[in-house]
Amino acid sequence: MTLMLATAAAGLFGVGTYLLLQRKLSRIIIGLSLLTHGANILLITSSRRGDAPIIGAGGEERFADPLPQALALTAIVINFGVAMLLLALAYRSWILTHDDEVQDDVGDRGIAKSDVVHDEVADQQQVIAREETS
Amino acid sequence: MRWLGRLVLLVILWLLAWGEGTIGNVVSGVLVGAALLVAFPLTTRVDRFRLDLVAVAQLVGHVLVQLVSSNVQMTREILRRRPAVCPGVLAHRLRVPSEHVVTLMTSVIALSPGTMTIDVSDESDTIYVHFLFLYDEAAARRSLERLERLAARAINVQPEADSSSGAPPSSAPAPLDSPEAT
Amino acid sequence: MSWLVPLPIVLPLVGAAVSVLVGRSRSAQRVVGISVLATLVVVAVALLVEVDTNGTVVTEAGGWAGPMGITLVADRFAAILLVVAELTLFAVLVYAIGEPGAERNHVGFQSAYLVLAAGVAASFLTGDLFNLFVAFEMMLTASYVLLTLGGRHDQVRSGMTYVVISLIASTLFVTALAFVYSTTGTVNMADLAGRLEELPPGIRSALAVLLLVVFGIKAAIFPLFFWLPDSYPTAPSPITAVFAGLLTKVGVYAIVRTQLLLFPEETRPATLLLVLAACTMVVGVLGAIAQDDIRRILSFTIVSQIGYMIMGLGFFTVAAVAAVVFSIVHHIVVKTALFMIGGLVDHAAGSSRLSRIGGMVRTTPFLATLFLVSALSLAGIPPLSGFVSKFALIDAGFADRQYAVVATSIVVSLLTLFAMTRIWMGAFWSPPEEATVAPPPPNRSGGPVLMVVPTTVLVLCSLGVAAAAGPIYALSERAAEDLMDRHAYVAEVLGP
Amino acid sequence: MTAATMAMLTAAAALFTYRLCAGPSLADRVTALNGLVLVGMGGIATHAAHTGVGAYLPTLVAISLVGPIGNGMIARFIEERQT
Amino acid sequence: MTGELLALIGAALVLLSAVGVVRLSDVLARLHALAKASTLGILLLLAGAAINLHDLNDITSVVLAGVLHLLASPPASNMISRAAYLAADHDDMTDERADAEP
Amino acid sequence: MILLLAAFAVVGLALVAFGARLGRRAFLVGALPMAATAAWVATRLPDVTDGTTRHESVGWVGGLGLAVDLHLDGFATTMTLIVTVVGVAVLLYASRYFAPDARDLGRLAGLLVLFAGSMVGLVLADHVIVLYACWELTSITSFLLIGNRHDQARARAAALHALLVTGAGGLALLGGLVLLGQAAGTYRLEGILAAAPSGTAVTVALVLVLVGACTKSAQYPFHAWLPGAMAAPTPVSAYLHSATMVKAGVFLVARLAPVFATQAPWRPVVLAAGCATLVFGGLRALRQHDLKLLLAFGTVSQLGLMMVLFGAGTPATTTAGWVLLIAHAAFKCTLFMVVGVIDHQSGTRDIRKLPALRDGWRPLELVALLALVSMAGIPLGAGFVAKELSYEALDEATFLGHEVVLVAAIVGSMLTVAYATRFYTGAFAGPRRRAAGEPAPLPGETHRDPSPTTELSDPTLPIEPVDPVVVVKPRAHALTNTTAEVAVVDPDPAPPAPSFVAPAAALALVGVVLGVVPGLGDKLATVSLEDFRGSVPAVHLAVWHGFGAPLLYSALTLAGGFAIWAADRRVRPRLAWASKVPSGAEVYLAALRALGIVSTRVTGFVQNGSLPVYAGVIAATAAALPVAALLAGWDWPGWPRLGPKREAPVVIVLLTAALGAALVRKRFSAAIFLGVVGYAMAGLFVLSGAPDLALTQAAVETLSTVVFVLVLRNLPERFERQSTPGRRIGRLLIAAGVAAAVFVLALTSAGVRLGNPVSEEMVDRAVPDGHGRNVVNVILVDFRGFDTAAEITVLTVASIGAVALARAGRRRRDGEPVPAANTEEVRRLVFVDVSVRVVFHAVLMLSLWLLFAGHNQPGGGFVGGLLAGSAIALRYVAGGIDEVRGRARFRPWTVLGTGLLLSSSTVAAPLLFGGAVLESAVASLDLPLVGEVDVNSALAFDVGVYLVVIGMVLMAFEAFGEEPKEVAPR
Ligand code: NA
Ligand code: NA
Repeated sequence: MTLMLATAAAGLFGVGTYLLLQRKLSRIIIGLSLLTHGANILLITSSRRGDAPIIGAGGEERFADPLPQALALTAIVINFGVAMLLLALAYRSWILTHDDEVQDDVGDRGIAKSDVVHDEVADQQQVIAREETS
Repeated sequence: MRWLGRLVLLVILWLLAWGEGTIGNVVSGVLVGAALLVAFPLTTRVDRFRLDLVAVAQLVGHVLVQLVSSNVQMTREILRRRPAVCPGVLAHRLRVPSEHVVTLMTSVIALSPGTMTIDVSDESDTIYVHFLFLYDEAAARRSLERLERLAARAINVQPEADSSSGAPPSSAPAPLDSPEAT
Repeated sequence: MSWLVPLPIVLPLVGAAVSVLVGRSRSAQRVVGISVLATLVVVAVALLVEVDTNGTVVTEAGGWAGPMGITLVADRFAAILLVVAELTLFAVLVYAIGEPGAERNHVGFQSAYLVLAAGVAASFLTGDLFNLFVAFEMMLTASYVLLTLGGRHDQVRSGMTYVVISLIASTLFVTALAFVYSTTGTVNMADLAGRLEELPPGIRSALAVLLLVVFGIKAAIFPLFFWLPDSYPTAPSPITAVFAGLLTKVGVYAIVRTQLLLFPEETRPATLLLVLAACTMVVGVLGAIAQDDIRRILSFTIVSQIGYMIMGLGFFTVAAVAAVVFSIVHHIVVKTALFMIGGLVDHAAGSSRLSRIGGMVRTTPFLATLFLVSALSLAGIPPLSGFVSKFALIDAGFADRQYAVVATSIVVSLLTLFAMTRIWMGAFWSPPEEATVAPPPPNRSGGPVLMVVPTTVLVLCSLGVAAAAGPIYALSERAAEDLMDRHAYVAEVLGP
Repeated sequence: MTAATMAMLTAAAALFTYRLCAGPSLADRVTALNGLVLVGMGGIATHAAHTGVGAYLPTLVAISLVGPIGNGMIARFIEERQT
Repeated sequence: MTGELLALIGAALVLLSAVGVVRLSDVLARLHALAKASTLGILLLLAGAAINLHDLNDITSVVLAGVLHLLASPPASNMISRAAYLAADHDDMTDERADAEP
Repeated sequence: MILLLAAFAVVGLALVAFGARLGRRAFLVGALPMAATAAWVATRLPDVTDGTTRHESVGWVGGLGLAVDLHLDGFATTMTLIVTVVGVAVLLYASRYFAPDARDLGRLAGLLVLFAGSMVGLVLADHVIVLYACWELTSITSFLLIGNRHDQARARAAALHALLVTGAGGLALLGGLVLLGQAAGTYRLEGILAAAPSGTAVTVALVLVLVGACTKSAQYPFHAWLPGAMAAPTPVSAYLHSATMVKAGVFLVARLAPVFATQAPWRPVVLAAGCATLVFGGLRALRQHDLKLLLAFGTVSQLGLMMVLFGAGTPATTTAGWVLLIAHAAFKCTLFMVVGVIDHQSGTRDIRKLPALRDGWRPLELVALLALVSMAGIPLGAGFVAKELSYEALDEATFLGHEVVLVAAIVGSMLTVAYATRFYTGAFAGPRRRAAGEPAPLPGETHRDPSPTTELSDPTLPIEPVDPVVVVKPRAHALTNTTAEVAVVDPDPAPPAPSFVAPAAALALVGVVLGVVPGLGDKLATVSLEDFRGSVPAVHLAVWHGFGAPLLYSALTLAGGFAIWAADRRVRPRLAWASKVPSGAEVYLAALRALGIVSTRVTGFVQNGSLPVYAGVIAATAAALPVAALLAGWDWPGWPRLGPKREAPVVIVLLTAALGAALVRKRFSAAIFLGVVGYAMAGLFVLSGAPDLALTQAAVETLSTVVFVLVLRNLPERFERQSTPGRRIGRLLIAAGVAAAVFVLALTSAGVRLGNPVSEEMVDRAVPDGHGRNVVNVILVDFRGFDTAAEITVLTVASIGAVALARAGRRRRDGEPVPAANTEEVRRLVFVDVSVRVVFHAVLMLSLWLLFAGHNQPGGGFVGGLLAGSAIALRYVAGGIDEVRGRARFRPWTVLGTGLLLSSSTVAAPLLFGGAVLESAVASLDLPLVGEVDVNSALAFDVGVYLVVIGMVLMAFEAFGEEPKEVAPR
């Protein structure tokens, strides 16, 4: 890890997070991609960097650690697949709404003003009120 | 036997990629290339051309000269205190319309700084070339004609009897048919 | 018997491939799916028996010994969860096939479902932290697909929330892995158990908390759970059922596994866990009370129940961890069953909103019974399995003198009971709303046979968990002892 | 001399980056992207020649192919937007 | 030495092209400028590298890259120039720095 | 005992499930297990009275100390007999009470049996958790029984009220019992009482247990649920809510009092609650017009007295309580049945509307009178014995405040006499007089019922139809559902059949017998007293206790009681304050309302449905918590070096482009910036010694850009500005926090590397064991091939999902993609077309080279597949989706499936040959001309990867490749 790469990773995370907190799915996708890039930088800098770990090309003692590379590669591939799925969501959203905006959940709307125990309270209020008049 | 030529090219590519001319590589190249050609056969219409090696060499020479001269010109322009360009578009109608000639021409045009293809007519008989320095329109036209000749010879193209591109264009596309200067 | 260990991962993968290839035939796909999962139920049971009698089974993928290669480790904890998971997956698959209109299921449904099964199994069995990430991704990607198959508007909307939040978790996971590798140079969990111990306390705690956050998102603990109630209810009911039952518990599994195995005692974030657990329980159950839709109520109770498990982990005693293991088993079965019942209600009444339905205790008395049993179990009413789970947690908590959080959990269980009675009264007792009188259900059992039978089987399983609570708790206790003994795990995997 | 080569490539990268940010049109940004890819190719080739390590040359081969593909794709859709 | 010189010239051309891309006033002119880098510049850089390399495999790779570049890049640049020309008086050309978020 | 409990469960469940077809006979079937239990207990009586306690135990959860421990001692015997004998009587009564064609009788009978089983289990429990379990089961069955008429909102609400109050108490009880058990080291009741633990935890535990007991036994201030529970059918009320279930709390207090009465919180709590309940219950009973409610409040009052007697815990008060327990069960159940009969025959139970009853009703009147005598504590009723004993015990007691308790008991008993008289005159004497020409309504009426003549035909209703004055909730079904069944009060009701009266008469006789020859109970009373207390002097129950203070108090009670009744007209209005004393009901309702408000507010606040908020909270948490943990024990490793200069330009380009992607307002521009970031990443990988990563990154980036652009071309060109400055600042703060956290964690973790990475072994073994020189590729396809197998599965599923989503609603029945109907010809550019044809095979050739060469140099299946995917992209560029579909001979699904099958089979196959999963095999072939060739099974795996990636790219074009004009919006 070098200061420069730590900065790069932090910067990618920062910008990625900024984009992630927006409402347009395309921006969110870009944000996630940036986050992934940041994470990959962290991965490849998590161990020794050096020459390409290909045996026979010489300099085995200066090899870069191959394992984080393999891990990062796997992560890249997985993110590629998932990004495609996210894009499909954006595409579908466009077909349905002509936008890729992430809408708020309708089920959560108005919960704060709803009266959930109305029935229970009202009915029992009635019973007690009857008792009073008896 | 078109596919044989293609196979040879593919095997050469294979050997270039492996970087070793071993028998194993040749054999595997032939196998892989053949498999590819079987899996994705060539289509009949467009892949009909023959390379004329001498003409190819002439074309390459022309391209190299063009490359150097246009690079020099471009460099001069870029480094001038106030870059002064004289852009314009020329429509060039091919003598012998052919998709391959068009492709080759546009590629060469693309490779030389100062020229670029803006469009090709649907019938593949007219190309529209954007010149950055269109000081001399006649010279520009001449160079395009020369390029067409060299290209046509290099791939030894025959006018295609069955192709729609053989017919002369009914009308030139409207917006791009004349040189324009800014 | 070590060849049994990879089967729950590999078989569904082969099945998924075959399923993709035979995509033209729904019935062929179903045969593949059913036979793979049926086999896996047997395999999982065999594995559990093997593990419980002869101890942890370790196998090395590719024959490469850990810590270099990926090891698959079936200990009691993993094997128990595997059995429950495969059983649930199997039951839900039957339910999904029995759902009317299942023949219109997308060609990708069965493949994605099998991949989900593989991902869940791999999450339980892997002994490698990076492989756990990959397993999670398998499971999650499949879940994204299953959640959005059909592409309805609400599915897309909730799919966005679900996928984006999950991807944040995945990215955090990779980040955590980078830090872990950076500090220790290994990703094998057994190896990590030894190496993390030597780290300076600051970075070690940071890693522990980071992993807690990563899995906490999946497990849906406060304040990381908000995505769950927005996304689960929109999926088709079988999908919701399997998500509700399994996926969060995979997160809990990962929390339990990583916190107990990877980190030494002095690193364990006990107080943090207890605070989060209390908040999770309370906010979750309040959310459940505030809802009108059965699936949303049930979704919030998932969150609330996760709080119980996290609380148990926060005690960090053998008894508490045993209680957590038992709770997970109980909760997977009951929650899946409840969501399946919710689907049946939806199917029979034409809606899952309490304000629109009613009177089902008469129209579908069998369904009412199934619901009542499951709901009371969830609320921890004795002698159902939920009670054993609740009692075990309370017992362990009081023994650990954690009175405040245990008291909270007791109050929450009352509120859970209230939330369940709201469903009972709204859907089953109250007269149906005239405006939305649904067509009478096809039969008294409340739905298509292939939907009702697996639901009933799961409810019976939950009763079985209660009846066999003794042996199951004893097993959980043995599993908890394994879990608390980090060095035994390390010795099993890496050799003494 | 390799250092000078690399320095010039770096300077070119800086200028292309400027154009990338400045735009103003999409075509300008694509041009800049193209330029950056070319700088990268040159950098890889020079680096390989300097160190004698050929490990990155397959990357070079791949970029020489896929770079233009990406550009072409973007160009196609810039154009599609106009019609 | 030859190789390094060729590479240096190539790099210089790439730099010049970059200067052009920055300095020239309209998009088509900038595209012309880029062609410098994408042809002679990169070819010289590759040639320089090929001369300096010793392993046959590596040399063939560099050659391969050059050939592929010559094959693939012209159609792509043609498409870009076509798009740029067609877009020239479209609002894609408007400066969007003006409305970028601060 | 366990067998009997099982019988209850089996019969109960069977009746619930199948009892419907039995009709009223279901109740008779239900009486069987009760009768059997009663008979069995009766046979055990000699043993019990000899002091033998029978124990039974079945293990349940050994690890938690849970077992079904039962014992049959004196008190358990007493309670079991009460529960079963009363139960048989109630079920016999019920079999006549309900109409033969009434609905749900099987369910009702089954629930009653289940309740009885729970209650028997409760009283037999020798394990506090078993006791708790049965306790909760009685709450649940009570809930279901109160809500029997669930069409009515009031019944539901009353059921819920009862459930929540008793459930809350139950949970308090559970907490208390666990604390108690842990303090005692056992959950066995006997063990706990033997250990007699003490301490703070036990004090808390006792308070909790008492709270539980008070809720169940309807003690002030938790009593309000009990009158509401009268919504249950009268037999249910008679059984659960007077004779048995409500005694559970008293029973528990009785069980624990011998040991814990002397501990600090016990007596103050119990006696205060009991006295308050005793007096207020009586006052409220006096004001009721509904006979059933009158009895209900009477029950509350009597439960208060029992609570006092048992809670005081002295042998004498306990004995008094024991007698009262039995007497109350007998007389209160009898009276409920009487009310039920009246209600059933006449259609009302309102004192003001009851018609005069003819002579045929005399037997019922006699039965009621016998029970009332007992209730009022008139000599020769069992209640008299109990009252005498109570007065005597309280008078002689020595605990603090016993005088106050005695006064409360006397006052409460006066009220009992008064409301007993009110019952008699209201039900029998009053109507007769009224019929004789005194129709004037009772004074002090505040009743505003506009339709006094109507009454619901359903005899189970405690109160009149909905009063419009108090209707709070105008929900449709609450009103409409019941109007069909309105009936008029029968002015001359037919007398009940003898069989209908018989069960009540039998119970009344029990009271008479106990009242006349109380000595019959001596032995059982003695052994009951000895439970947990050790031996006590034998108890002698008698009617005549000689002259003394108790007799005086009794006389005072009767005189005062009749006086109160006589002064009814003047006293009653003045007692109105009693019903205005805040009771638990208001608290319950307020709590429920508060719960509703809190739940909706909290949920509305945290669960606001907005993804950016969720993501922001998660990001902030993920940044803050680990850093906080880090700082708690921070060990700053020092600043690392800046890094090699050559990295600087790449990093600068990277960050600039990232910023550009964030700031730019056009989607396409953002995609281009993102592409630059990706290529810069590839550059970083080159500089980090990661050629495979660089190669992959470059290829992935290109294809990502292609797919991104394919989707973006549909979307609006620009992002509209929509966020407020506040939100933007919030985003910036979170983003900065995340960046800072990553920075700090990255530097800290980089500074503390321990030991050598495991990858050293990988480098060493790549060639000899992995048969490849490219270590990264060997890791991917061999050492960690398991990851890769999973990874391509992810790709497969993701592409399936993408196609499913993008083409949703455009599928044929079999789900195969269909070409869109209005496919528009893509304009072909000849130079692109020809170039692509020339290059296509070359690209595929190269992709295969990367695939095959990958094991020894950068490359591999994934990159190869991506390159082949680029060839597909080329075709797309040339001719659109039709070009891709037309020339690819293989369906995307097939390619995908084949690839996945190949890979997963390579993973699985070694298992068939006894190897480890994924174990690779290498075969050396000696081919002519070519020489020796190593064939590695890992290659097959890599080919699978290659195919999956190609399939995925094909799927991507399948998903997004159609021209936008083809896609119909909405
Ligand atoms: Na050019
Ligand atoms: Na309802």
